Amino acid sequence: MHILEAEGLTLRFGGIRALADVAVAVPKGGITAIIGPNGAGKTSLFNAISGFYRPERGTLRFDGADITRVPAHARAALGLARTFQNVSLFRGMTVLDNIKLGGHNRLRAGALGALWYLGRAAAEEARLRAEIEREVIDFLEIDHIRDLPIDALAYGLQKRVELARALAMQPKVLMLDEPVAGMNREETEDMARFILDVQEERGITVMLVEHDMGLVMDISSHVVVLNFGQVIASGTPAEVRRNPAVIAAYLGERAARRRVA
Amino acid sequence: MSGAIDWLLLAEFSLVGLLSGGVLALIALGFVLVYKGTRVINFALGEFMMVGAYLFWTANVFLALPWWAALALTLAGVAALGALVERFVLRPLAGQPVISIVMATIGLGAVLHGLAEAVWGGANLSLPELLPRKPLLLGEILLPGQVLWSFALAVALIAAFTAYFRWSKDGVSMRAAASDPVTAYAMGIDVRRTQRLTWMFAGVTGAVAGIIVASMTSLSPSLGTVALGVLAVVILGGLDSIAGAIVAGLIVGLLESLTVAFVGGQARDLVPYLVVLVILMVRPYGLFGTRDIERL
Amino acid sequence: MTAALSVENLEVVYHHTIQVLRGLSLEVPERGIVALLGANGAGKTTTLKAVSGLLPLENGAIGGGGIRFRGERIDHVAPHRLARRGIVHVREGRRVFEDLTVQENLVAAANALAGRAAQPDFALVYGYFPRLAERRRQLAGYLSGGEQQMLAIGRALVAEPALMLLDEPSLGLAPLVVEEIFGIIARINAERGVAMLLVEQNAMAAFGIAAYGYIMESGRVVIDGPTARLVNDPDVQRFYLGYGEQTTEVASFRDVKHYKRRKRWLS
Amino acid sequence: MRIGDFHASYRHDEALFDTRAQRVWLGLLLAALAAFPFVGGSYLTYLACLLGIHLIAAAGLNVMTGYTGLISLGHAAFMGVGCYAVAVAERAGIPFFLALPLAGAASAAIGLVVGIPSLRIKGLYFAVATLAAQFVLGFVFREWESVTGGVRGANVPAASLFGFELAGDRRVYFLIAPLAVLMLLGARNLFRTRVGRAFIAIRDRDISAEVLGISLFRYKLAAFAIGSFYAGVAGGLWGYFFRVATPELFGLPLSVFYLAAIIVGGLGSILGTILGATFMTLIPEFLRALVGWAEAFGLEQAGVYLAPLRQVVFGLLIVGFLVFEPHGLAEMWRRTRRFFHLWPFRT
Amino acid sequence: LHAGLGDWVEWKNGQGGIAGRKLRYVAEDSSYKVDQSVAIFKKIVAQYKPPLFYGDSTGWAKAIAPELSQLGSVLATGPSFASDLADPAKAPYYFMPGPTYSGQIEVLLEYVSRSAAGAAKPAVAFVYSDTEFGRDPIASGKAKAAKLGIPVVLEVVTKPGAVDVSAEVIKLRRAKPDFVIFHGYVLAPIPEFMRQMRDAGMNARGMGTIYTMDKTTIDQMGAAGAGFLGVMPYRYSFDTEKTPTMALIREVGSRKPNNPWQTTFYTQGWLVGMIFEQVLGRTLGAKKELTGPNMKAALESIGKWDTGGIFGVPIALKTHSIPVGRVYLVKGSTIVPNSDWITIG
Ligand SMILES: Nc1ncnc2c1ncn2[C@@H]1O[C@H](COP(=O)(O)OP(=O)(O)OP(=O)(O)O)[C@@H](O)[C@H]1O
Ligand SMILES: Nc1ncnc2c1ncn2[C@@H]1O[C@H](COP(=O)(O)OP(=O)(O)OP(=O)(O)O)[C@@H](O)[C@H]1O
Ligand SMILES: [Mg+2]
Ligand SMILES: [Mg+2]
Repeated sequence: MHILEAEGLTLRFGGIRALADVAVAVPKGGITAIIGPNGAGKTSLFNAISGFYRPERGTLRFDGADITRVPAHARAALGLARTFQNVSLFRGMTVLDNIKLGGHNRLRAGALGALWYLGRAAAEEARLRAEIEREVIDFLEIDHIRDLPIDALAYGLQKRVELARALAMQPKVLMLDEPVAGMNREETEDMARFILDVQEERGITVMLVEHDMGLVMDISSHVVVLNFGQVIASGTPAEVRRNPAVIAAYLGERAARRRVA
Repeated sequence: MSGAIDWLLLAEFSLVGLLSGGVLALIALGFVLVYKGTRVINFALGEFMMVGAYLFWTANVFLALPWWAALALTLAGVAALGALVERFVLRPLAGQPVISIVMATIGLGAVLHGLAEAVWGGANLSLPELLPRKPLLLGEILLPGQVLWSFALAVALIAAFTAYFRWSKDGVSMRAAASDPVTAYAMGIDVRRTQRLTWMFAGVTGAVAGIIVASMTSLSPSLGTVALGVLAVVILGGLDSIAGAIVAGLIVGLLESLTVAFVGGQARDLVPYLVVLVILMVRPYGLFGTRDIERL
Repeated sequence: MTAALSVENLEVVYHHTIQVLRGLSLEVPERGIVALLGANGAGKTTTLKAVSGLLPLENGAIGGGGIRFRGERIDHVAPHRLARRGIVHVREGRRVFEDLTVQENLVAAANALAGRAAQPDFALVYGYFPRLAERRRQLAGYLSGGEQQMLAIGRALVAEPALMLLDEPSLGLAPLVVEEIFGIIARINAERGVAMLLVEQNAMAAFGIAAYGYIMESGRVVIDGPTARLVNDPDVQRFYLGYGEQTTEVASFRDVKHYKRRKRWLS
Repeated sequence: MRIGDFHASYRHDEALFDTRAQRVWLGLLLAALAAFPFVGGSYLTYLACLLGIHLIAAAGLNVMTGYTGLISLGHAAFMGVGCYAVAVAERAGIPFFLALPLAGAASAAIGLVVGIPSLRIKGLYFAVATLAAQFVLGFVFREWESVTGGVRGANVPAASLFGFELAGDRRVYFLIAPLAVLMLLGARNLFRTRVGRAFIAIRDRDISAEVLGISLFRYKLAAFAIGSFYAGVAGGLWGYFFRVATPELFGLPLSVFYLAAIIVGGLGSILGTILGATFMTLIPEFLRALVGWAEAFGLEQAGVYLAPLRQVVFGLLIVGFLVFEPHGLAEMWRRTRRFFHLWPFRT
Repeated sequence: LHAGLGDWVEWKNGQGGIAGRKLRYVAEDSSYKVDQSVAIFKKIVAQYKPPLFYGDSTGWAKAIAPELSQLGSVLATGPSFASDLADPAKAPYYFMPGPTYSGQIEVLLEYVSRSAAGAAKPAVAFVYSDTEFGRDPIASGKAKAAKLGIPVVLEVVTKPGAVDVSAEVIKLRRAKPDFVIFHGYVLAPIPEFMRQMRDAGMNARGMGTIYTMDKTTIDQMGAAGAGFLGVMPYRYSFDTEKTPTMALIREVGSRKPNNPWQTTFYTQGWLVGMIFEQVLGRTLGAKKELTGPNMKAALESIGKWDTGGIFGVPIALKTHSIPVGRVYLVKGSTIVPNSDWITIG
């Protein structure tokens, strides 16, 4: 069963075709990796799915419903969460508030209630706080940095906070754009462990854009390869790795050969 | 009245309006230069204009120097002022949010305004005419001389600056420094120098505009308020587009003239602003402004 | 022979309060490539910023120790002067001038030649990176990640550096491009004799081209040595190369997930 | 000495005034506010009223500009809307406790309209666009004579409650001060909830906020509505206080005054709003004292230079603050406080 | 102004004060900001309890009007000649030291009307600023023109500091007025208007109101000012007709260095002092308290009062204003009377 299906997505910037008739089907509950050369359109695909870019053509189905015309913020409310290639945390807030922001759509307080902070507004804030502490902060082991401003965090921790914020959204599909870029082996292992837990224990479908082939090949169940905005291959990691087109456009001989499991 | 005369009137208003956009473009240029070099709107531009005009008055009227010597002195003076401002206000603020820097220029404006009033007094002074007044008669249509000449001056200055930014190495360095100062340093660009240069240019164009405006009206510490009205021109053209300044200047000049003609002087500021706002809704970075690259 | 770069007991503090480097020492020989590895937040970027003089621009300050370039102290030289003397920093995250074209980015970098007799040699850059030549008139902001990295390195080349500081050149790049860029870095080093200090997370790639390596942790160096020796160090193998317990093979990420390991070098 | 905060529950951790000491201080503060006009004398009461109005308006601007990042150069015009609204409401016989919310609502409604371009126009372009709002509203104040009295302005009758006229500074004080306290508290509360977080997220990076589920349309407009509601109430109070509404009162200089107040105080900080507005309200007093001394020391002409001097000092203070304390008075306060761990307020 | 009133107080105290009492003059600068000037007013009233107050702008006058009525102990005045301030019913404790702006326009229109030799009355155009100052007298001015049978061919509204007036001049050129009445400006953009009108070959005459007609301002106009006409309620300090008060003003004023002649403001300050003297003298003379109503009565009792030459005719303050003025002509570098004293309404 597919939780997310894209059909014929086409997106152009001036003369550049970022996406050309892209069709992707994401199986529910798995880890789907999107790989491809720089500028192939991976981030653009994520942007199109999360509603930040409006494709010229194509349809998007999510969890059985057509979401092609749904605005970005409403897609998030439906259960599409993501992290960003260039960390995009809110620097004016503490770590905790950043994570709380993920719970935004599950709260109901309006501006008036917020002004007086009485009754429901206060109660739901407290509930959200408890839930975040339990399910996100403890899980990702970031309790010690809760009250720090974002600027004080090392890059790896920032990425983890981004993941925390996305998890606080209680998503059905989690899209991770280069979650381990700039991390060394050890930190990558930590992140891999979180991603696997999210998928296996919480049943959240994961989509992953990543250039670390070690990670992609080890943890994903399904790989889609983009090049020049087009899908050039898809299948299991093992299939994709042997595909000559993928090797020529993306992997290169060395990476393809390395560590054949 | 017959239809024919109405057309003539319309043509006259339009032409005068278009041309008087020259002064607007000249002032707008001052805004654009600073924005291009530092990504800030210089709300003290009006006061730069005012100080420039006062310096010119002092040299030309008070000290009775010939106009070219007075002009040279004035330009040197405002360039120095620009450099000082860069050194003591803008440089320490590097890295602060834009709004803080904008506010600092507002504060700077107040300081210059106050100082000018303390030094030269609050009364109105008048400057001699610099631009030839001889009007040009096109049939029935009369084009005031100073309007024509200020238009020509604006076009010339704008062309010069466009070329400078596009092709000179300093111009490219200035743009690079504005785009990412830290990297610019790492590439061997003396960012302080480029920023100082930016503010010196701003002072110089401001002073030229100020002298022209003051010679058309009168010189008082509040001369600078005209600059605020020109912001409509600047955003219409695009904050960082030099060529946009002239095009938008023409458009707004035309709009103002037609507003005066058919609506009334009380709406003179308003109509252009509203039109600009509508255009901006369609083109959020003005007609020629570079759009920010927004990628996630 | 003096080293191209030598850093002795460097201490760096941000905002007068946050100490990041605590007595770091390292050396880059003339014409050599040296790799600098370390966890996130160890202070690698900070080290490079200290060398290239960018530190004060980010509210950091050198609190102790010294930096020498070809024997001369350079701790308090302004960054643009350092660039003009041949120390060029390719910053983390590419940092191209987005609203300048590719060609203008190179022209801007030619500022580093001020005071030198040399003329900027753009053809050289386009020779190493033919892809940039095709995109000469395009705004750099719209280049792909790999192209931007190429531009960043190309920009540094225009400056005819004696010492290049490269901060994670492989960050976010496709495997093929990483290979290509590392190849070019090695070529630049070999053909033009540029000394390089290379900060990298991709330890495998870094060890592939560097002769000597430093591994840092919390602001100081914990292991260093010729790369040939480092690749055989069991700790390096486990934490930087990803070898599994008891094996000399890279472990699968699936296998490492259920036990948590924390490496801490005692020093 | 307090070494750390220990909290029994998350709810407690989220409380605004969480220790007994803080509550005691708060009580004392309120008592002092209530006693002020009886102790302070008429001129100080006048100043306190003015400050109350400035506080409310500045808090509104800080919600828009400091927290949400929408730079507004038209705040004074929104105040004007509130002031005229009160004038009109009083003419229609509506009592002040309805007229003030109405003033806020009228201003908020207009704020919504002005806020719409913010969805497409960003940064400094938008700041200039709000300048258009300043000019347009000024134009309306001048030209819509039947309602605003045109350039001559409109008079505002005194607020009255059951026939008891709230005329004179001391009585108006008791209208202004409680409202100011309440509205500041409201603004503070806002940022403990999802609404406030959404605002800050939009300020920091609106496009990623949207992808995270925040409707830019709704929240940018909400920020405008709240900010201009505050301005409207402040404007209404202004009307009851000065009893007159003329177009030139609500011009660009006043907008700039508020911007200066929140920047000097600290953007995105309620404490900053309080400190900044207080500071800006007191500058003229300070200057007057300065000139007084100068004259006392025989500088007869000091008075003549007061006007330019005031400008220079105003400008220098702003520039100086930005250069030496870019995060505003609030940050200065926090730093001082770090020395005194004992201090009972949590920020 | 400050100088005028200050010098008067000094001089008067030198003469022994009013009814044996010394005067104290407290001054503060408000930089023409309404909230500032209101604040100053409140502070000075609270601190010194003065019987008389000289304030600044129209905005100030309006803002304190309710306060003033309520206080009932201060008599205030200011440089604003806005028509609705001169209304003893609405603003009982406010008066103005000259004719209202409407009055000034009426004087000009009277002059225009009288200047017509033949039957056809000359055409006028109004050019005024989009401010309260500018708009104040326009409606009544038009009514007056209609009454006198003077055609008003054009009305032009501009910003107060307008820079570019070429479009407006086009309109003026087409409308062909004989007189152009400027109001609501001090100086700019009047000279540019005049210059452009000359450039365009028009020979309409420009006319101005009190604050334009100060010598300093006229000097600034330079060549463009030649032939300019304007209404002025007071004599100039350099007036060739010698009068006692003007002589005194000249003498006191020129005690300061570099002060060969005095400005309109100076004269106005002096005049205000004299009116205050009358009010105080009359109130205290009648052995009454210095309360608002008493001072108001005293003020209104001033009639047929000879100012010693500031005005060419005796004046009254019944209406809380002084409806007198005459038209002056700019001739070379000086300003000469060009009409008799005209009393309005
Ligand atoms: N907002 C935009 N405006 C113009 N062009 C864009 C925009 N966003 C993306 N592009 C272009 O679309 C193409 C695809 O970009 P995208 O960011 O999707 O690549 P990617 O596959 O994520 O690459 P990388 O691996 O480097 O992150 C690129 O050529 C890029 O320059
Ligand atoms: N401008 C700054 N102000 C304050 N702290 C900073 C600043 N820059 C870096 N730091 C802090 O200094 C520490 C070292 O940072 P640095 O960027 O040098 O690490 P790094 O080794 O390059 O890490 P990474 O692998 O993430 O690039 C980090 O904890 C970081 O938070
Ligand atoms: Mg990408
Ligand atoms: Mg780094």
